[in-house]
Amino acid sequence: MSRLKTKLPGLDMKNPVMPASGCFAFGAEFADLYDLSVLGAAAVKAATPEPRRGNPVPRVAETDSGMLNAIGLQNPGAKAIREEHLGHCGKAGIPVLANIAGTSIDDYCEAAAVMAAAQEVGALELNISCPNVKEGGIQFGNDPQLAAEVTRAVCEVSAKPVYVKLSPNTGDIAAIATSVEKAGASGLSMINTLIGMRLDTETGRPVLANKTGGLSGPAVKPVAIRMIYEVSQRTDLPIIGMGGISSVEDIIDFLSAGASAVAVGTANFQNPFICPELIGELDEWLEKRQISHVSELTGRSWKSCSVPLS
Amino acid sequence: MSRLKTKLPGLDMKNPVMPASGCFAFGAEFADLYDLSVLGAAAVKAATPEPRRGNPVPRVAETDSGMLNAIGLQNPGAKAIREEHLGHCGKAGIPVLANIAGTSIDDYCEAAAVMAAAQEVGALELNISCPNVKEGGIQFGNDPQLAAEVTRAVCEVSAKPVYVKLSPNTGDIAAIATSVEKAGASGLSMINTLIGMRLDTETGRPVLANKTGGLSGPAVKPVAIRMIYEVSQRTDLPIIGMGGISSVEDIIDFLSAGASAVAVGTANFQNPFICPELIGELDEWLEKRQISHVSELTGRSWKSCSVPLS
Amino acid sequence: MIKEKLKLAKKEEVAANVYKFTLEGSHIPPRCSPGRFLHVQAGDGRAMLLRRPISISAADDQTCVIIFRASGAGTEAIASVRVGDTIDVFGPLGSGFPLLDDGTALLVGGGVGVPPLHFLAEELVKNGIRVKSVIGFRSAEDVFLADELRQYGEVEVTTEDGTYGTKGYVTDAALMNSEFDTFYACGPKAMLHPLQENIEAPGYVSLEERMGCGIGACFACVCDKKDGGYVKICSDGPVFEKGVVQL
Amino acid sequence: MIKEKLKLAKKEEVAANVYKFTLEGSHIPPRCSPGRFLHVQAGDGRAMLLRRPISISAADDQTCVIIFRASGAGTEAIASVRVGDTIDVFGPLGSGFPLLDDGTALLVGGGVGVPPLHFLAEELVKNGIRVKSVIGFRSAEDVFLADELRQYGEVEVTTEDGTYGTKGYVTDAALMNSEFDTFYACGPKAMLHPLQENIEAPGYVSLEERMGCGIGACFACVCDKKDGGYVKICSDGPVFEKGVVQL
Ligand SMILES: Cc1cc2nc3c(=O)[nH]c(=O)nc-3n(C[C@H](O)[C@H](O)[C@H](O)COP(=O)(O)OP(=O)(O)OC[C@H]3O[C@@H](n4cnc5c(N)ncnc54)[C@H](O)[C@@H]3O)c2cc1C
Ligand SMILES: Cc1cc2nc3c(=O)[nH]c(=O)nc-3n(C[C@H](O)[C@H](O)[C@H](O)COP(=O)(O)OP(=O)(O)OC[C@H]3O[C@@H](n4cnc5c(N)ncnc54)[C@H](O)[C@@H]3O)c2cc1C
Ligand SMILES: Cc1cc2nc3c(=O)[nH]c(=O)nc-3n(C[C@H](O)[C@H](O)[C@H](O)COP(=O)(O)O)c2cc1C
Ligand SMILES: Cc1cc2nc3c(=O)[nH]c(=O)nc-3n(C[C@H](O)[C@H](O)[C@H](O)COP(=O)(O)O)c2cc1C
Ligand code: FES
Ligand code: FES
Repeated sequence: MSRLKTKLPGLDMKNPVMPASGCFAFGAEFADLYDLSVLGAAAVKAATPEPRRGNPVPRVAETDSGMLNAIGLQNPGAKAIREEHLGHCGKAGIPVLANIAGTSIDDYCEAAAVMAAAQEVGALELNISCPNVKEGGIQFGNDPQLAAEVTRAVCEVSAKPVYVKLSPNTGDIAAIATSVEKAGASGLSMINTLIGMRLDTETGRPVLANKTGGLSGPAVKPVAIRMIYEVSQRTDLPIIGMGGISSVEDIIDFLSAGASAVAVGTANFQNPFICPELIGELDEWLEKRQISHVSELTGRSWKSCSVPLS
Repeated sequence: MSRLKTKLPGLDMKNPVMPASGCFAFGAEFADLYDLSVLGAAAVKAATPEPRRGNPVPRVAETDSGMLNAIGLQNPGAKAIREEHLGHCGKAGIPVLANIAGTSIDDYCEAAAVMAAAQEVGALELNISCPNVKEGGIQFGNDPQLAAEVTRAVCEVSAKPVYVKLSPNTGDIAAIATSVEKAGASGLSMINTLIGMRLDTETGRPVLANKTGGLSGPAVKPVAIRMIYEVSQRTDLPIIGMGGISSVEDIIDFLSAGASAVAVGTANFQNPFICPELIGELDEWLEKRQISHVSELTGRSWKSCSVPLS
Repeated sequence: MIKEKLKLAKKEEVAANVYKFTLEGSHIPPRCSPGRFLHVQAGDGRAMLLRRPISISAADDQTCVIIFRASGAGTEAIASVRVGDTIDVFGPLGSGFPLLDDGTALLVGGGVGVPPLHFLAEELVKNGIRVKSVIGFRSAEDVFLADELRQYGEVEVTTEDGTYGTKGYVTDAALMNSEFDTFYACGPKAMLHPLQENIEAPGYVSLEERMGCGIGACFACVCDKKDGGYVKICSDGPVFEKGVVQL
Repeated sequence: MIKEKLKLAKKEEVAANVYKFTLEGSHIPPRCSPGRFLHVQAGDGRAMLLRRPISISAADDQTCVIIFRASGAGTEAIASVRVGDTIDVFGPLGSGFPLLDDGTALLVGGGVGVPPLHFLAEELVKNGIRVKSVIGFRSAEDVFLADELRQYGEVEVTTEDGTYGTKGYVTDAALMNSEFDTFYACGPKAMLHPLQENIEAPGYVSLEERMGCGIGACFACVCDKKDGGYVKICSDGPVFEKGVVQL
């Protein structure tokens, strides 16, 4: 499977496939199902400086080919995560992409400093795009200035490379991307969830206690693909692509759009074995087409000199 | 069916259901299938001042619970539309909501003046959100200032009320909405399509000749619902809601979110008889629950004093 | 835990819109026990992404029974599966009811909370426990599992409209009982709350919540504990000892 | 035009991944004629919204035949429908082939462009026309309808790899013929182009394009005309007289 080896800033990966933040907790539950060491990396649940209780339930709702979540960044706090929760990934020898959230720049920096100091952590993933908390988070994702500020501040306190996780809830995602690139980001993760809502038809009231939630799953894939297509042509940063991946064809599409690695979120709920399955299928897909390395696919949707594949 | 009667600026409707712009052309094709006079109104295809040829094919692609289109505003030009194409709706006696597009403020005004002068036209629908043409259109939809300018200019040349069709491809749709409200809009249509892309997995190339297209269908419904929920609480304008409607429950949800009428787009392709079917089902839905008028549903997702329904 | 396609061997409509599915497979999930559940895929999984949690109502090495109400798009799709076709299930998930090994038990269930009690009654009786069940439904046409439960002991049925058994709510009927050592209850929070607050004997409650993963990884299904902290219903539960969770 | 659920009465795999469906209904779309198509719903229509255009390959008052290759998610879902179940179709749509009423005809089809030619041959022969068909496939396992077409006249089959009939492209074989009054062709643009440009006799070409509505309302399927202007393939076509459209 050497054709799958993928090296990105801070992430030395056997393959370009990882579970997405918030859909894998810290790996303990999945370690009961399969050997985590097959994964390229693991994007773990968002860490905030202090423990957070999250939102009231219901926290999830189904939509056509998608789902809404409003977990609200429940987590035991950065310190507890570092000390008690990274063992499963550590033991498996896979690099952790540590998702960082907060409601102010200080918050982000505090959580970032704690997580960056963990040995298991290969890189940070700055979540400036969580739609599910009252304040903080998402407004950073819709303002190039603010996004750059928080990125710069976090890069200063982090010895590890910083990926910025972009929000699709913006009119000009490339502007945010180029702005955080200048501010020192080493990579991008995209996309986080689209803000959405589901109502109970009989009562007319929102299903989620938080009212709005983040839309994920195959429904958002076309949005993710076009954003990666656009951003990958406007920055030099490597992109971890996500948004509705549930098949090997989806992975190929994200790479073709411009991603260098991918994350699988919602699909883990439908099929908890999906990450190892997709890694196997990705290798077969490449082998069948005699593609010597997965990185050849990156950006072929727009690269004019792309390798003819068939 | 008097419980369905809906009166909005310029649109005196038997019921709050109309086909959405671009999915119904000017009605001729549907007039072969059913009696157009059952419709509340008809949002017809976008008119530009000059005829437009549109984009190369392929112009549509399927996505999970959605579709992408990049028609590119093909139309015979405002004058030809007014003179040759409004007869079917006119004969049926249903008010036309005339969709207006352009690449500059002058363009919009020119098309608006022509269409507003048509007797069949009840109101204009200012499309500042078409993602499928190279220049013009969508940038107006992502900038409160520009959106207000074009609205103001069009209102000046139009004797008929102006609805502004908002783009979901923006980080703050309420800002656009309040801005066009101040500029003189009489109503809002929302949402237009989300920008998306589909790749051919084997070749890695975009399926659509235009590369990107507009995402519509049930996949986008949660995005539409939350935007209408938000905007309806921030403006006093009536809202025509759309985005993925394909069942009577969907209609109820859009009304509950804050819409006063709804438009059905993509679903016409799957079931060309859907508009009359939904109108019948809507009446039954209300009757079964003894709701005396459909307008009681508008905004009940957020109205604190909403009528208890069950 | 396994993810497997099980064959629908038998399908019965046991009450209005309530289906009993007997599933078969070479890999019937091991460790099925009363109170645990299967996470069931609805339809082809393309339009409906989330699995539906359904309790195990009976199980042996070759078969496994679920009973569910077709009440929404997903359960309706599951109900439309034809005999001979397969259903994609993941499980068994969660922790089950701890089983008494002597004494008497009161089982309380409302609507679709009744299915796990059937499995529970069977296992308790195997352990030599005397079992009484109090189960509640809306109306006569909704009643199911009453006869099956009678195999294991006394059964009292309540219906809200009085068309079958005692008229009234299952909680009221349940609270009239006092001669038991342990109670076991399954149903909506509104039903569990008065039981947890008013029954003096020890007991267990089984909760429902909307779920994502079903295995404790997504934090969709948390519930506050009375003493602070929280539990995840899918993996720490769905069964909790009386007094642990806030209802 | 109707939108109707037709019953799948008979299902045959006539070549590798190519299915022949005989559909039955009390409302078989009237006015089925060669070259017209049905707009077929794939799956339950929740994840896949767009209908698939499939040509009518034969029809009478009670039945209607379609032949299609399962080549993508939608056609695979249609191929998985079981005998006795129903398929939601809308049609017949489009305009068909104008039928000669004397003389001789050359029919040219490639792959899934062959099905409408079967219906066409039947109708032409009824009109007293002498028919020759030239049909092309990739390989022997892909060949279908060759025997059926032989009922109506001479048939020449080409395969790209030479495993059946003449080795080569269907266009080359077709262009070797000159003894006919009218040609009728159906297939991808790349096949139609050389025919339209090189055949001197009058003729008709049937085009494919990705469709939305199928009735002329969405402008998904436009094609430029040679003399300026455009046509909509779904409603103005799919059949056009030679020389009208740019290929
Ligand atoms: C541990 C557990 C065991 C259960 N056992 C049974 C059983 O044995 N028999 C039975 O009939 N029902 C049981 N339920 C309830 C069952 O899961 C829901 O009725 C079902 O999920 C509703 O799905 P739907 O497609 O009909 O509804 P929809 O409204 O279409 O569902 C939309 C989403 O909401 C979720 N949802 C809706 N209602 C509930 C609910 N009450 N609980 C959890 N999720 C819900 C669905 O799973 C889905 O994700 C159980 C629930 C839990 C948590
Ligand atoms: C007028 C007409 C008649 C046809 N008759 C036949 C026939 O008799 N037998 C047969 O096998 N095929 C026929 N086709 C082609 C058939 O429509 C496509 O093979 C089919 O739509 C592919 O769907 P899919 O789900 O397999 O592919 P997917 O790739 O999953 O389809 C995705 C989308 O692209 C569209 N699409 C993909 N390929 C084509 C294509 N070649 N033409 C039009 N749309 C396409 C699909 O309809 C769908 O909307 C005809 C096409 C047209 C336009
Ligand atoms: C239940 C759930 C929880 C999530 N939590 C987080 C989170 O804590 N931090 C974050 O950056 N993204 C979070 N996400 C977003 C995902 O990481 C991912 O960006 C998004 O879901 C799109 O991918 P998908 O369609 O494969 O799920 C969460 C998503 C889901 C469904
Ligand atoms: C094929 C197609 C063409 C469209 N053309 C227009 C248009 O000309 N003007 C416009 O304002 N919206 C246009 N739209 C957007 C629809 O009017 C509608 O806002 C959108 O599709 C969401 O609704 P739906 O999900 O019900 O389709 C078009 C949509 C489709 C699918
Ligand atoms: S459902 Fe995911 S934690 Fe319980
Ligand atoms: S498919 Fe809609 S116009 Fe032809």
